[in-house]
Amino acid sequence: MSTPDKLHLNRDHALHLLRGMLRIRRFEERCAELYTEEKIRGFLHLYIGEEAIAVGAMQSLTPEDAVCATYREHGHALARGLPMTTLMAEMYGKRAGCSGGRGGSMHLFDAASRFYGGSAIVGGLLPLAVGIALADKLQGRQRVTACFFGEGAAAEGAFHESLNLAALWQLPVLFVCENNLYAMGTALDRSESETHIFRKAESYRVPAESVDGMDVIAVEVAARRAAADIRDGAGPRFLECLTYRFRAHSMFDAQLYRDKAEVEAWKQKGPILRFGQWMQETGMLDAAERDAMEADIAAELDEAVAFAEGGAAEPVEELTRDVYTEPRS
Amino acid sequence: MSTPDKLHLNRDHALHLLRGMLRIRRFEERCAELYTEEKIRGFLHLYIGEEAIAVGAMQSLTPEDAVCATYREHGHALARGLPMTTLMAEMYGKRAGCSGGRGGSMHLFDAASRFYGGSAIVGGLLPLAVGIALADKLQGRQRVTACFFGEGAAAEGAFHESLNLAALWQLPVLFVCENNLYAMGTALDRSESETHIFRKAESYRVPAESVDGMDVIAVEVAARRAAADIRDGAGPRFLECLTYRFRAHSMFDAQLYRDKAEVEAWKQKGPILRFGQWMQETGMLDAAERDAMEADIAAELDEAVAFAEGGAAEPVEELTRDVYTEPRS
Amino acid sequence: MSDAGVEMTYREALREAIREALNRDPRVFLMGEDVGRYGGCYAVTKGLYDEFGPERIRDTPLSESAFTGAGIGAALGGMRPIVEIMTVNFSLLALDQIVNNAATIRHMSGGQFNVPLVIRMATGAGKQLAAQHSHSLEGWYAHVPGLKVVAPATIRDARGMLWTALEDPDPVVIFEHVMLYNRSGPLAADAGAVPITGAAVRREGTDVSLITYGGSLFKALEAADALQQEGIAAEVVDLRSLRPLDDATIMGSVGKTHRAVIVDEGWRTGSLAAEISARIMEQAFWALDAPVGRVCSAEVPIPYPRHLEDAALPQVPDIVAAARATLGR
Amino acid sequence: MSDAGVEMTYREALREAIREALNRDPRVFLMGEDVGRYGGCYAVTKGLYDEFGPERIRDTPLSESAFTGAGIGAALGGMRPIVEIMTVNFSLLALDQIVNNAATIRHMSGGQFNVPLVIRMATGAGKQLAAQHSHSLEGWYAHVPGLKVVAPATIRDARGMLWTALEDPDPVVIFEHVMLYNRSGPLAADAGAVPITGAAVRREGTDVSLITYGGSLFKALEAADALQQEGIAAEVVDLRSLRPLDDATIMGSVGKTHRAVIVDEGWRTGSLAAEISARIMEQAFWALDAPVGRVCSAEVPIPYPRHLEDAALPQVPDIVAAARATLGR
Ligand SMILES: Cc1ncc(C[n+]2csc(CCOP(=O)(O)OP(=O)(O)O)c2C)c(N)n1
Ligand SMILES: Cc1ncc(C[n+]2csc(CCOP(=O)(O)OP(=O)(O)O)c2C)c(N)n1
Ligand SMILES: [Mg+2]
Ligand SMILES: [Mg+2]
Repeated sequence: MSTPDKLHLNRDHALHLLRGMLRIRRFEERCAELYTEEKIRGFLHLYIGEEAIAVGAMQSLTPEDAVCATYREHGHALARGLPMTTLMAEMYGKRAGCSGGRGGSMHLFDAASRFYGGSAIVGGLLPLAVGIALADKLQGRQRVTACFFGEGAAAEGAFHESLNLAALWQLPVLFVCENNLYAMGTALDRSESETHIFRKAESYRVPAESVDGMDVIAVEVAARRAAADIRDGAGPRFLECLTYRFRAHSMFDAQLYRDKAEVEAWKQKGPILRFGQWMQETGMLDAAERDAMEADIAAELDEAVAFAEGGAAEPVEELTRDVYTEPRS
Repeated sequence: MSTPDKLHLNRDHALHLLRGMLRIRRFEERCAELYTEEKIRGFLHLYIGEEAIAVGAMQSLTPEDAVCATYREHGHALARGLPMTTLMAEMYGKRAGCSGGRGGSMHLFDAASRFYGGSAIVGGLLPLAVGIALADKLQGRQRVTACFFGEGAAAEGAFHESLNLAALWQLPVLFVCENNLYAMGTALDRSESETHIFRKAESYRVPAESVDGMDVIAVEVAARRAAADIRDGAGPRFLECLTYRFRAHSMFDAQLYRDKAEVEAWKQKGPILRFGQWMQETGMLDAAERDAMEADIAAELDEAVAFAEGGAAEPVEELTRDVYTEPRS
Repeated sequence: MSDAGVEMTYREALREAIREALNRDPRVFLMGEDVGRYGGCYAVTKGLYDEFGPERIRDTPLSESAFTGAGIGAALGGMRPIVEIMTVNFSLLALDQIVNNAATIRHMSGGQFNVPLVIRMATGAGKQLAAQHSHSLEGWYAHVPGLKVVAPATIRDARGMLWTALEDPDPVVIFEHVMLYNRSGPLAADAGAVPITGAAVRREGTDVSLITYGGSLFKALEAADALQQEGIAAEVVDLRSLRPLDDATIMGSVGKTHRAVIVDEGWRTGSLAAEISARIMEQAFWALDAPVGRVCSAEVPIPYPRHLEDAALPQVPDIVAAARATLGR
Repeated sequence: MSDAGVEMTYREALREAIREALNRDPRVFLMGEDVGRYGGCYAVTKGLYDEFGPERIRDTPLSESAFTGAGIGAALGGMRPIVEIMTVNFSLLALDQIVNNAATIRHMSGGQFNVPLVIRMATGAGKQLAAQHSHSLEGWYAHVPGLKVVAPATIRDARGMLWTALEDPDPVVIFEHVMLYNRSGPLAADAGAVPITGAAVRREGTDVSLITYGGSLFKALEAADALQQEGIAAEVVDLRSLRPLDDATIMGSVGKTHRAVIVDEGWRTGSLAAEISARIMEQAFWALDAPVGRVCSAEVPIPYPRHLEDAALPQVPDIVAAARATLGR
């Protein structure tokens, strides 16, 4: 773990980070259960194991910044500050969901926090992030657009075109590649001739670094540095965060493409496990406090589920609402 | 000029190269005239100034190899050995044209020489080249697929995806980037954050080099080396050939994006000018021989034009022929 | 529809067809995202990787444009590739290759080259996958000269059309509706190849023709059952081939029933259903006793919640109502 | 059509519209390949770069997917971008962004975000540009809920629709037929904004409705002249808006004439003409005295030679013949 910085870490912030990661973990676990109960449907991609990235990176952003993510974006939404209630309602497809129930798990949106969600086309939001950043730059706003995507997306043409545009026009984009070593069942070395994704970014002259994505502090430090540079007008920055997903790609997946030992080894490096242990070792957190945190989160989750359960469905008559902009009824 | 190799250059080969470049130059000049006469229509992209690349690179290929090119591909077709007659007939849209008159200047094809022509979608043939090479590899054939494209194509997603695939699967592709500094009116530094295209290739772990594209020998040497490696099963190779087009992008173009002095300076480095002078200096070619070569080519061109003029048009009744494979009438 | 024989799912029928092709012709190979180790996103290719190995069941990086283009190239190079694109929504990333290359090369080359490529992809809604995974764009492919387009709906067709498609010298696109994969039925032991150009009458009737294809076939058959109860004898036509359309079968049916309803999961405006209606207008107008009806998807990006997704898609009661309407009931 | 005023070309009218928009709203900017220094591939934007500078007349690298996506992002970020794609054939490279993002974000986000983006592109044949530059795919765009699609045919519409499109909160795609750019006509000094949702009757008539749009409008008007000579009074409807379609105007005309011919440069199968025919079937069947006819392009990738290109496209005699046929002559 990145000790030098951690020494300066105050306890409140450490608690904030741990809580941030735990909220995601528990949210995801509950989603998995709810999927089994058929309350949630469609595709459901869990962020379990990768929590340090969203939580760490989000620390570098202000409320005015923008966030683009993928279909594996519950964690980003939570870390960005979307309430658990409307998130869960979205999982249920309810009207009170953060996307009015229209999007579901893969399409979370929130105008208030400039959260552009939720794209299920791999690589599809990179061009958008470039454009959002262009709008900020043209309007003279000192904002950052953070764009999260998996290492699988790095093979798509959209990655290439977007990195070049962002670099050429020196746009304020923070690219965050969540390299969890697999794109569905395809291991990184079966999809990329160059497996160091940050080197790809360098080939566009985008300053890039590789970070331990299991270490929330390391991610935060790198993201803060990158965001500061971006805000200074230094153009885009790129972080490759090395991580691992502990569960299946989506809900159904026999995981024939990797062996159990590998998964177990990574679990031992889990971001919550390590950070929690470190906090306990350094005396920042005792067992009772940890239990209280868990209880808090459990209560928040229960409330979110109740909110979602109790939410109204969109009336069928409104099926074609919001295809075009119209006066809302 | 790349003297070490040139010392070993025998006169016949030098004459062959010069003639190859001259044939292209004269062909292109005649096409420009014929365009003004409205014998040729549509878009017409001339290769004048860039002849050393097609001629040099083609020396590394055997008849079994394959060639993919762009809309600026008359030179490649000639260097590949397509007869001037059927090429010119294609410019005229005549039935005897190398593409049956259907394609015109931008779509030259020839099955006999595995010339896959002629694509007018920038970057569009790179994936095809990868596939052709894959077919050769799967069938255990020691063949090379050479793929020519402009530096403008390097910004397209297809470039990125194709380079990665070729590298990942170690396919026998020779990528030849004709970097003439402009994509229509867009200067390289306005389109790429990294202006050394060969460095992009390296980011896929494709061995790459930058070559003086105005020096036919330098191109030939580099291409031979690359092709030999490819044939040895070493995977793809990449050449960036630095060059310049002396004329407008297509036939109409006010060229506001570059100044005359720049064009003039490059003309002084012209591949035919330099190589011709060098041959004269070294005593390989005297003025009379050069005149004879020109006369030969002029005769060949006259014959080609006569062939095209005299060719029959496709009957209108055959409009929808060759949309699907059917027994030919 | 009532073949006696072994019971299998649509998915298994497809797999058998692929297995047979691989065994039959060494030039056949399959490539696409996660077709290998993962077993295919819809598990169609499960087990084939172990059986045939990574060369013939070839996992690709996320690069729809390049691997589809590589399929075209491999076809040009003498192979018989089957390219799998996960869903039609993602195929938009490959559409340039399919429309501008696969569909044109034969024509542009004056018949010198043909592209014996098969592209398979999933289509359609019903799994709550929302607005980027649920569309039915096969009508677009049916618009393109140079392509053949099929949509097997039955186990028999799923089993029998692939081989015919692979034997075809031109590119064939096969659409598999996601709701069909789990359907099962008997397949005769001697069920052989199935032609890819003709429609089939799946149920005979005299009062109204229900014309449909793919996932909607079983809804149309159900509707026909319901109509039977009301004394209305509906004929059900399964188009099977979307390009070319089998006008003879369509007009034969309409000539008999004098009424028609087209059921198509595409969005209504600009749907394939429109084409069929227009053809009936042109070829059977004087035989019509009522205007031809269309039952299509509502004009909305498919929403996530079950009830809205259901409402967006053609359903049995809609078909029944449309059929009744043609009879003035 | 007969406004008195200053004479200008369609190209100039577009340029004036862009200039006005740039002057009127600081959020407006234009981006695309070679729109700046080069002046636009069809010279529409000539001079604007000098007037407005590189920020607002923004040259892009060859990356249709990324710069179109960036346009979407910039629209989300508060700008009013105009994205120029050189031709509809190349737009296939950006189609994923347009269909999966621009058209869905409003809906997927439950109405929180809208995309006030204008995309302009050239379409159509007639310049002997062959199979990769000549197609008319605007019907595809008209299929997509979430998009609005217009095809200005007159100088007045070219001048007046852009502003309306820019004021629209949703994405609007504008198709400019390549054969219109050089057409000229008078434009009233006070000609203002033009709505983008309604069709216009360009010529009144009682015997047959010729329904068309874009480049085919003038062919239809010529055909109407020719029909007049034979005593047939054709009404000419210019759709102007391809999505939404103006059913009231279409049915109004057909209700009066009882006969219709649709002229559409798209390939016949799956053309927009099919949709219009189907709608007339549904909404005006009982008013028809004859089946609705279609005059479309032949189902062939557009061939290069003039005579074959002409034969592939709808021509005046074809329209006249189809109109006559509806009258049984
Ligand atoms: C364009 C596109 N192609 C394919 C898919 C199917 N798909 C969904 S997720 C995924 C893997 C993506 O891997 P990666 O980018 O590494 O992200 P991760 O899931 O590992 O977070 C694939 C292939 C898709 N959604 N979009
Ligand atoms: C996908 C695509 N976008 C745009 C164009 C229009 N276009 C034709 S040539 C060209 C410039 C290409 O430049 P480069 O690749 O450097 O080749 P060069 O013409 O310099 O040989 C452009 C933009 C096209 N044909 N295809
Ligand atoms: Mg991954
Ligand atoms: Mg160039």
